[in-house]
Order: sequence, then structure tokens, then C-alpha cells
Amino acid sequence: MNIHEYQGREILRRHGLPVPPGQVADSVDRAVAVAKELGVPVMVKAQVLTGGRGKAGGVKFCATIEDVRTHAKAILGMEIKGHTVRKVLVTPAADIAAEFYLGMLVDRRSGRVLVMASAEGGVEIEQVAREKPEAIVRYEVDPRYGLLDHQALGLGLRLCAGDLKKARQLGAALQKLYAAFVAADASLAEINPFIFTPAGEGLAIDAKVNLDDNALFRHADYEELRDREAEDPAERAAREADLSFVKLHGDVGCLVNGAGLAMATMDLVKYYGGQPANFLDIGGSSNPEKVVNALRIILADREVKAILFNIFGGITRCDDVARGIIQATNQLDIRVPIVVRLTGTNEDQARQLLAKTQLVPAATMDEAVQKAISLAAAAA
Amino acid sequence: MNIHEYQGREILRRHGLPVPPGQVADSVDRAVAVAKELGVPVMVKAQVLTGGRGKAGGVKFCATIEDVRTHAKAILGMEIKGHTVRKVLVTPAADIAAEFYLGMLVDRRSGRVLVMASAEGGVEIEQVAREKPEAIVRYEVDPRYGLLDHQALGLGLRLCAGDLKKARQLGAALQKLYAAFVAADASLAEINPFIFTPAGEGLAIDAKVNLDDNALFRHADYEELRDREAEDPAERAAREADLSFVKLHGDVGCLVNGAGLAMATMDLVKYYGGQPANFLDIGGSSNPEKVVNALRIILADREVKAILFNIFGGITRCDDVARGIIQATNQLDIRVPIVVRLTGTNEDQARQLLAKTQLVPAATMDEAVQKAISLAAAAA
Amino acid sequence: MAIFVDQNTRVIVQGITGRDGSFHTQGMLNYGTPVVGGVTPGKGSQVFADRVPIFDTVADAVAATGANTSVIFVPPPHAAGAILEAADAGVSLVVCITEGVPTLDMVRVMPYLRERGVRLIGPNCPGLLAPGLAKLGIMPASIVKPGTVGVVSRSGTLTYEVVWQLTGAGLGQSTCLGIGGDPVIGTTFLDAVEAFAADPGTDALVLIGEIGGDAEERAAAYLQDRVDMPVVAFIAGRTAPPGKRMGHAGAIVTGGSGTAADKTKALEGAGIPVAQRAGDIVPLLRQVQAKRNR
Amino acid sequence: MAIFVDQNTRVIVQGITGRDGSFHTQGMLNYGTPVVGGVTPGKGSQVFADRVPIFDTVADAVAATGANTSVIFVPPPHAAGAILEAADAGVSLVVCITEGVPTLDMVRVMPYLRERGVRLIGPNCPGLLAPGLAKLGIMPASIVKPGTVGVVSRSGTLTYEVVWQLTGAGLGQSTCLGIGGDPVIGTTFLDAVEAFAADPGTDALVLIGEIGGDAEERAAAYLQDRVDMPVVAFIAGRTAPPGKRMGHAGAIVTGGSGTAADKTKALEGAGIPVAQRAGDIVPLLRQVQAKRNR
Repeated sequence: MNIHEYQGREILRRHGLPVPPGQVADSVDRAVAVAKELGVPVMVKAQVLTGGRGKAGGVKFCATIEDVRTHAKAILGMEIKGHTVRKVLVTPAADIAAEFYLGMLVDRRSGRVLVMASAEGGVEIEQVAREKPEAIVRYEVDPRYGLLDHQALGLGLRLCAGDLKKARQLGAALQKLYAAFVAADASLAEINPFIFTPAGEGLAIDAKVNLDDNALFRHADYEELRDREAEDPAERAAREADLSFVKLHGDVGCLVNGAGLAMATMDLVKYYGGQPANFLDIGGSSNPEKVVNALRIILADREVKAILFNIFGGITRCDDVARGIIQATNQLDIRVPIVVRLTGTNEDQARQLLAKTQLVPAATMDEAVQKAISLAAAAA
Repeated sequence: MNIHEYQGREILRRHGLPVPPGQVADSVDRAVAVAKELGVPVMVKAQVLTGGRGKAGGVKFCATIEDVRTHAKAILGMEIKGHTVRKVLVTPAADIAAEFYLGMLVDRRSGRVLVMASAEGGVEIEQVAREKPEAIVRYEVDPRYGLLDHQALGLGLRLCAGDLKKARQLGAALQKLYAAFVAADASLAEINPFIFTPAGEGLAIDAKVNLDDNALFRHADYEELRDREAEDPAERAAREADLSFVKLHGDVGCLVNGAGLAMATMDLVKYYGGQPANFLDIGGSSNPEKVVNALRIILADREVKAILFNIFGGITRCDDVARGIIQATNQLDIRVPIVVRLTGTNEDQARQLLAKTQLVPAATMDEAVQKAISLAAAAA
Repeated sequence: MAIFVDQNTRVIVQGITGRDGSFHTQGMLNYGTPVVGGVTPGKGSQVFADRVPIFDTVADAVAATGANTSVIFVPPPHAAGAILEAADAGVSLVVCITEGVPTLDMVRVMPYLRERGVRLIGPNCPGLLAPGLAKLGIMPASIVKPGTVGVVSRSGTLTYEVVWQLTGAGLGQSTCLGIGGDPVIGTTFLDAVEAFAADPGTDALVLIGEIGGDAEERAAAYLQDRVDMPVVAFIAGRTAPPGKRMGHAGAIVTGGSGTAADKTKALEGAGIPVAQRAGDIVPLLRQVQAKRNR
Repeated sequence: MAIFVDQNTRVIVQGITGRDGSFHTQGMLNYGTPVVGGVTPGKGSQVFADRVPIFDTVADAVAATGANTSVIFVPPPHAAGAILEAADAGVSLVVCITEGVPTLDMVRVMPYLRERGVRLIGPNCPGLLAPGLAKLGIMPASIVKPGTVGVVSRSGTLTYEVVWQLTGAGLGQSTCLGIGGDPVIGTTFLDAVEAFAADPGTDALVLIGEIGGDAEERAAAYLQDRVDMPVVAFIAGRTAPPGKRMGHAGAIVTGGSGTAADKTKALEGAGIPVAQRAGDIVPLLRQVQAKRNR
């Protein structure tokens, strides 16, 4: 789950990181009020769940209250990579003497939290990784001990060439970031930049925190961090129906059991010249309710011209699955052709059941995909 | 540092253990007021920094408010193993269906926190260990992982013969006790008994928590847990002067550098038929101020008839030490003979310095101890 | 023969009385898997399916049955704890089927397993099926057939699809292994490949990868250097958009790495043909086999 | 010869610029100990006593000097961290002089050391002095003399007292080792006894124990079973009242165990004479040696 900068800041602040004050505003007037309270100069920063805000003009320095009014007006409502800006963060503009990147993520290879940090702060770490990989210091944290004092200080000293005072602040920031990462069940946490003011004060200027969806059950309070407005309505509906769904932009709706098979199905649609409309994994048991929810989500997409079920029954009996699909389609107003491929135990009985319906049976993935593509093309 | 039951209860409560309500009272009226607020029946429990309260009559069941008045009156001011009872804890009397002992301490051998628990609750664990050692379950906690869920539940199941509901409560209590132990830097933590009411509710009825003196620097708040009134005045003065001191009941005051040598000196006093008045380690450097403080504490003990310095100089120069001792003795009114044994660098110069004073020099431990004993005997 | 299981495998099931646990334990028993016990706290002394004794703890189960393997069907909040319990009780192989285990739970679990030399398969995986020998997990027994092809995969039903095609083409399997789709898993692609390489009963390999991470790349490097048997691969997710989690917590393309193109390149660079479609795997494998037999 | 140190020992001092650290580093240098570096964060690139380079971190010091041993004079709040840093940097021997380290810090430190195969001496100890070879810590060099008696002790000045008596009687030492008086220490009595037993340069042992714990009892059992050299012992604290901490955090008699009487009984039961007075140690050792030479 991705959360906004202002929410990530709050998590970091709770773990003792030096986050400057600031408030979020959803209107120009509110932004101005916050700026007046803080005193100019301030930064006005678009709160959107995507990167590249700066380049898109979503982050502005405001020397005066008039600036705040002008920029907040321009930024609120702006589209950034398909996301509408509904909120801005207003926060004091800091004098920057030095900028650092401090980040953490779960490293698959080591199975540990990987600290990544760089004195090349303020730019995207991917860019640093490409252009100046030696500028990134990395450290895999042993989960049994956490990020120890000497390790944190050692990283700090490497980042600022032995300046002990700065190194201590950077080390402490990394330890707090690690504590926040673990406590929040994050999958990614970045401070970019972590700055020092000319007076030597360290500040966490930006915050990006992604949370592990699998761990949300133990963070009931995080549900309220979820920005429902910023979510794609279909993805939100899928999440609420406990379906794995990603919206794409094709005309063949895909309904598959299993994530790997769902990806392979999308790939096959593309292989045969079609365009998948989505990724959708309906999970292990295809009970009618889930199928109804899934179909409803896919049908809401007006671009969808044909729907493809690809179910590898495995242990589930295919005749049961077929009955579930038929029951589900009966409950809904189906406006597009549906191709169904069912494989596994009792697949023959399943085919007999489908034969009595409008559903188009198919014996293999390839056949199903090809049929769905031509039906979609015919409907276009 | 030992703390009172009511203070230990507070630490356990903060870590989520089911501690029944209750308040401490330093007068009969206050005890009665607390009992009225809680409602009878209550227990009135002497708060002293020693064991064996029950046998001494310091823990009483009170069915009525009249009982509270009677027992509080009897208990307040009572002497238990040389400790005067100044406070009582008043807490609801619980119906007991089953009693357990839950305890933890740092095990020297494994270097880990050792969980000890027993279904033979309510009696001293030492007695259980002697009479029914198989009734104690033990578990050494790996500090890297803490007390894991399955380990805690497994201990719970062993303690209550597979009763899952009780086992879960016992397991959870052990995990919370471990968390409290670690967070508080305890050296010992006991709940004896942890009970179940007939309704199956688990309650931590008693709490004994000792804190690691070495860790007090990171628990500034614990200083207020220290019961200065309950401390021996000499031991308190020594603690405040940063001296290791234990009061004994002899007539030879001992002033030694190093704990091992101090013990060996006491042993030697006893070996030659004398009685050491104290254990006192003045630590590494014998600066005059420390010596003054140490002498003052020893001289305050009117039983002391002679004082023995046993200093193995090692790296410190003995003439410096001798000067320190002379300076210190000049600042105080010395009413008893002082024997000084100094060994190490420049010990000859030291002896020359001492020769000009009233101080009695000695070349070896044995000589010094024998001289001190006879001087004490002569003064008696 | 097979990897990770043999004639001495003795299995317990953690969460045996749950909905999934009981269903799939029955499936394992039906396949002839030596399931010798089950674990559900509070249900000790009950019996499953008239023949499998249930215990309160894994330690009890291991003590009573001599089990050396555990299959876990425990809900996500307690799955990591179940793995730790199994490792603590001394089993040497743990298969965790549970989907949705928090990643940091797995981060904490891994060193505990390593310290004890315990192999974990999963979590979030279908488990392992060694045709004719044992089934540990949820793979459908109907689609497999004894043979000499090793199959390792990060997904579930896609594995079934491929195994079903292999079996349909008469290519039996030595072991079908689903390692799971999560970012932090016990047995990696590389671990599986090493085990297959050392297994005398395996003479060809099918790798079913997907986007995210670099497990396939690492396996490719190993295969090129050390393994001399026919290998073909398939990578799911060629059309996945970057930054989106495709169902599996591990299936996400981040910062331009972990793409299907990267993986395909690495595999082909190591001389391993990569099928464009799942349906191409069997013909591709036959081709590679034929080339070697010439 | 000696235990724990040899010709290849290369020493760094953590906390070299502190009051105690600088004083005792000078003492170690005076004794000819190969002190090759020091560590004080923020003082990297300074030089101690015109010849010992100072580094910001132990890792830097080890990289630059090839040190394999660290002596720690760091205040209690950071002592455990200093031990971890030394272990992490790859030294194989750490001597921690610091007194007052919280016990649970040591509990956390121990597995870290064990994982890395690092030996720790202390904390709260005078360190080690191998006469004629090296001094690691604060033992006064003036009281020792090269020889073949191994001395191991839980205390500081009491050790000096005994060593001084040995030297005065012409009995030189192979190594004098103070293991420290805390409840959780790196090198135990037993570890020291094992090392002395394996040291060809040691042919007699003096054990200086004290009340608390069962380290002496365990060493006694080992000595009885496995060691064939003259051994005498002394136990401090025979007159200590129970439940009181006698200076050392570890010197406390609890629940009737850890008494001097217990320890004396265990040692004498193992055939090891226990001196009543420190002054009896030398004559007792001569007696045992004479008996064996008959």
C-alpha cells in the first residue's frame, strides 16, 4: 500500500526523525492559512501517489503568501502521471547546506532489510545507481540485532567523509528509519533528501513510505491512511472484494485463478495481438460470489469487449467451477461475450454444462485467448 | 536495586500483565480508605525489601473494614528481618482456583534470561527446587529472538497439563514478563503466585522485581522507586558516594581497593578471630575525597573499634595513596586506631610518610589484619 | 528419485484441523504420503481421518512420531510462528503453503532456520510433489506422472498448467516444486536448481519464473557454469506494467529491474531457451533433448 | 608461552583517548605490547604517543593495521556497542576492561560473539598479562615474572596480591588472567582452565574464585576429569552475608547457592586444595608440586 508524503512524514516523526512542521491542505485558502501560521518562505508540495512531482511542477518554493496562493492554485487539481492532485503539503522551506538520500527496502536476495544511502541526495536513487553507483553505500541489516550503533555511525562517517557531528545525526536517522520501517511493516522507506541546514541541523525533508499489504492485518490504524480518492475505483472495488487486480488499457477482460497463470494469460493475449484489459487473480476457490464481484469490476470497464476465464481447476472440480460461473453470469447483465477455459478434474462435465449457455468454451489457454481476441475485435 | 512489591506491580502493569487494582498506604486511615474504595475483602500486605513477609505475619486477609484497621495497625511499624514496615499494599482478595510461580533471572551459565515456572505457586521457588525439582519448568530465552509464541505456549501447556485456555494466558503472561524484564533491565522478576480465579481469569497477585544497578543510568525514572527510608543509612551514604559498601556487625572497619581483595580481607579478619564491621571497596583510584567519605561512613558505626586499610597499589603509586590517607584523616575526627597496609610501587616512601603519623603501618595483609584485631580488642 | 523428499520422509501437518489443512491432508494421504501426525493446539489427543494423531505442539508431534517434515496450513498472522515452531522442534524440511505472510516476518524467520539447518519451501506456494513418492502441499495429484523432468516454479496454477502439458506429452516428472511468489522465501530458484542438479533421478529441467527480483538470473548463471542437462524456461509477466504488484507480493518490477526481458536475456545468454508461450515449453524441451542426443 | 596471546598478537585500544584508555595504553606500550592502533570516533588521523595511529572506527583500524585483538576502555553505556563493533570488524580477541556494563547488554552481546568465533575477556576485569609477551589491560607489570604458573581470577587487586606473592616466592607466571566479576562474562573460569590445560607453557594453576555462580564448581569437575597438573585454589567471600552484592555484580550468594563453602567442597572433592588465606596459596602450591615430584 502506498501512502502520501504527509502520512509517511507522520510515521517517521513518531519514530523520532527530525521532520519539519507542516500541514496538508485541500484548498488554496487552507494552504494560505497554513503558510501564514508557519511563516514564509514555504514549500507547496503536491500529494500524489506517484513519483516525478518535481518535474511535473508539483513542488514549488513560495517566498511570499502571494506565491502560496498562486502555486497552490496551480498545483491543486493538476494531473501528474494520471493522478489528480487533491492535497498539497505546506512546509517551511529549509536552507540546504548538504543533501543526502536515506532509504531502506527488503532485499530479496539476502532476505534482509537493505539500507541504501548516498551523499547524492535530492535526485532519484535509481539515477544515482545508474550514473554513479559508487556513491551509494549499502548495508544489509541482521534482523536479529537491528542496525547497531557502530554500523549506523560507520555508514554516517562514510556518507560525510568523517564529519563526526553530521555522521552521528545521519547514523541516528538511519537507526530511527530502521525502527520505523520494522514497526510499520514497510516495504520501502525513503527520506530524499535528508538535509543539513547551514547551522548543521539535520532534517528529513521528504518521506516516501510503502507498506506491506500482507501486514495490514496488524496495523488496523493504517486503513485510515488509505487514500480512497486516489485509488482507481476498479482497483479499490477489487481490493475490497479481496481480489488481486491491476487495471490495464486493453479490450480483453481476464479472469484467472492464480497470479502466475494470470500474468501468463495477459502475456498470451498480447502474443496473439490482443490487448489485455486487466490483471485479475480470483484466487484459489472460485466461489460464485467472487466471480460475481470480479465480473462486475471487469464489466464496469467500458473498453472491455470480451471476457476470458482461464481456470486451471487443479483440485477443485471443474463442474463446480462451471456452475459457479453460470450462476454468477445469471446474476449480472452481461453485455460482452465470455470465453471459458476450464481444465482439471471433471472438465468434460464442465464443458457439457457450459454448452447449454451463451458462454464460449475452450479447451486450452491458446484456444481461449485466440477466441477472446477475435470476439473482442468483432465487437469493436 | 531492590524495589517494593507495589512498585514491581506498576512495572508489570505497564507491560500488560493482569495486575489487580490496589494502592499503597502509609497509615491505618489511608489503608482503610483504600479498602473502602476497593471494597472488602482485601489483602493487607507489608511492603518491605525482604522475603518471608507471610511467615512474619506481614500479609493478612481482611474480610471487613474492621479487619483492615486491625491488621494495618499491626503490620505498620512491624519489624521483618530487621526491616521496619512503613507501607502496606491494600489490594482485593482474589478467589484462587489455581496458583503458579512465574519467574525470570539472568542465568550466568548460559548467559541468557532463564524462565522458571511451576504449578506449585504460592511457595518459595527455592523450596520447590529442593523438594520437588521436577515441578519446575525451565527455559533459556535466546536474546536474539525473545520468548517466541510457541515457546511461551509450550511452557503454558506444560504448566497446566494441556488446558489450552489457561496455557494461553500463562504463555502470554510469560511473554509480557520477559518484555518487562528486558525493558526494565531487571536482574530478577517473579510473579508468585500467578493465579486463576474460579472463572478462569489470570491475575498477577504478587510481584518481585530487582533491577540491575549497572543499568540504572538508562532508567532515570527508577531513582524515584528507590526507598531511601528502607535503606541502611550507611549503605545509602556509601551508594551516594559511589562506594561499594555492605554493613556487617563487627568491630574492625575495612577499607579496601577492589571487591575480591575486600572480601578476602573480611575473610582474613574472621580467620584470625576478629569480626569485620563491613565490606567496603573504594575502587580503583584512592583519591582523598573518596577516602574521606569512606572513613566518615565507617566512623559513623559506633561498634567500630579499629580501622584497617588494605590497599594493593598496583599501578597507583603508594606514596600518593599514603598522602591521600593522611590528608583524609587530618580532615576528620578519628577516634579509633587505623592500620594501613600499602603494597605496590613506592611502598617504602609510603611507609616513611606513615611513620610520621598516628597511623599504624603493616607490610602484609596478615600483619595488618592481626594488628587491627588486637587494637580493636584493646579498645573494647 | 526426487529432491527434498525420500523414503524416510515422515510428515506432520500444522493446522491439520483447519479448512484447508484438513482438505489437503486428505489429499496427501490419498496420494500415499506418509502423514504421521498433525498439530492444532488444544486438539491434542484427537485423531484425524481415523489414523493421524493430533498433537498440541510440534515438539510433541515430533517426539511421538519421529516426523522430519512439516507442511503448514496456518493463517498468515501465525504462519511465521508455525515455521519457527517446526524449526525449533527439529524437523529438517518445512513447507509453508500459507499465502499472505508479512514480509518482515519472513525476514525474522530466515536466520532462525539457517542456524538450525532447516530447509523451508514457501511461503505462499503450492508445495512439492514427487510423483509416486510423496505430495507435500496442494498440487493436484491428477496432473503429475513419475519421470525424470524437474519442474521449479514461482507460481501455483501456472505450474499446474505446465506440468499438465508435460504429463500430456508423456514427459513424467522427478519432482514438481513450487517455491512461492513472495519476496523472501526459504528455497530459492537457485537452491532448487542446485538440488535438481545433484539429483540422479532428474535429467531435464523446466524453470517457470516470473517478473520481480533476480532469482532467475542467478539460477541462469549457475546453470551455465555447473549444470549439464537440458533446461528450458518460461517467464510470466512480460506485459506487466512497472511498479504494480501482480498478485504475488514478489511479482513487481521496480526501478527498471526484474523485468521479463532482463530474465529472458539472462537465461538465453546462459544457453537456456525461453518459451514465448506456456504451450511452447514441451516442444522446446523436446528440441533441446533431441539436440543433445544427436 | 601463554594463553590467548602469542607472537602474532596485534592490539588496538578502543577509547584510547579517554583518561583510563590513554593511561593504560601507555602502560601496555611500556611493557612492549604491540599496540598498533587506537579508536576514538572523530579523532581519526590523530596519533597517540607519537606512534599509535588513531582511527574513527574499529573497521578502519583493522583494515589499516591488521589488528586481531582489541582492548576496550569505553564507558559503560557504550561498552557493549564497542564489543560488537570489535567483533564485527573481525578481531578474534576482545578484552573489555569497563566496569558497570548492564548485564542484559552482555546477554545480547554473547551470541553475536559466538556467531563470529570471537573470544571476549571481561567485562569488568583487569585483563591479561603474559609476562614477557604482552599486557592487555591494567594489571601492574611490576608484580609479574615470566614462568609457568597459570593464574585465573574473578577479581582485580586480589589477583595482584596473589601474583605478587607468587613472584615474591620466585614462581613466575605463564599468563595472569582476570576474567571479571560480572554475572555474564565472555571467558569463564572453565574456558580459562581449558586454555591453560592446552598450553605447553603452563605446568601449574592457581584459581582465584569468589562467591556467586557455579563457575568454580564447573572448572573443578573439568580439572578432575581432564587435567593433570598441580592446581590450588582460593575463594574470596567466605564471610559474605547472603543476598548482598559484594562489589562485583556477580558476587552475590542467592538462595543458598554460590557460597564459598559449596565451592570449596567442589574443589576439594576434585582433589584441589583450597587455601584458607591468600598467604597460603604459595606454600600450598609448593606442597602439591613437591608431592607430584616425589
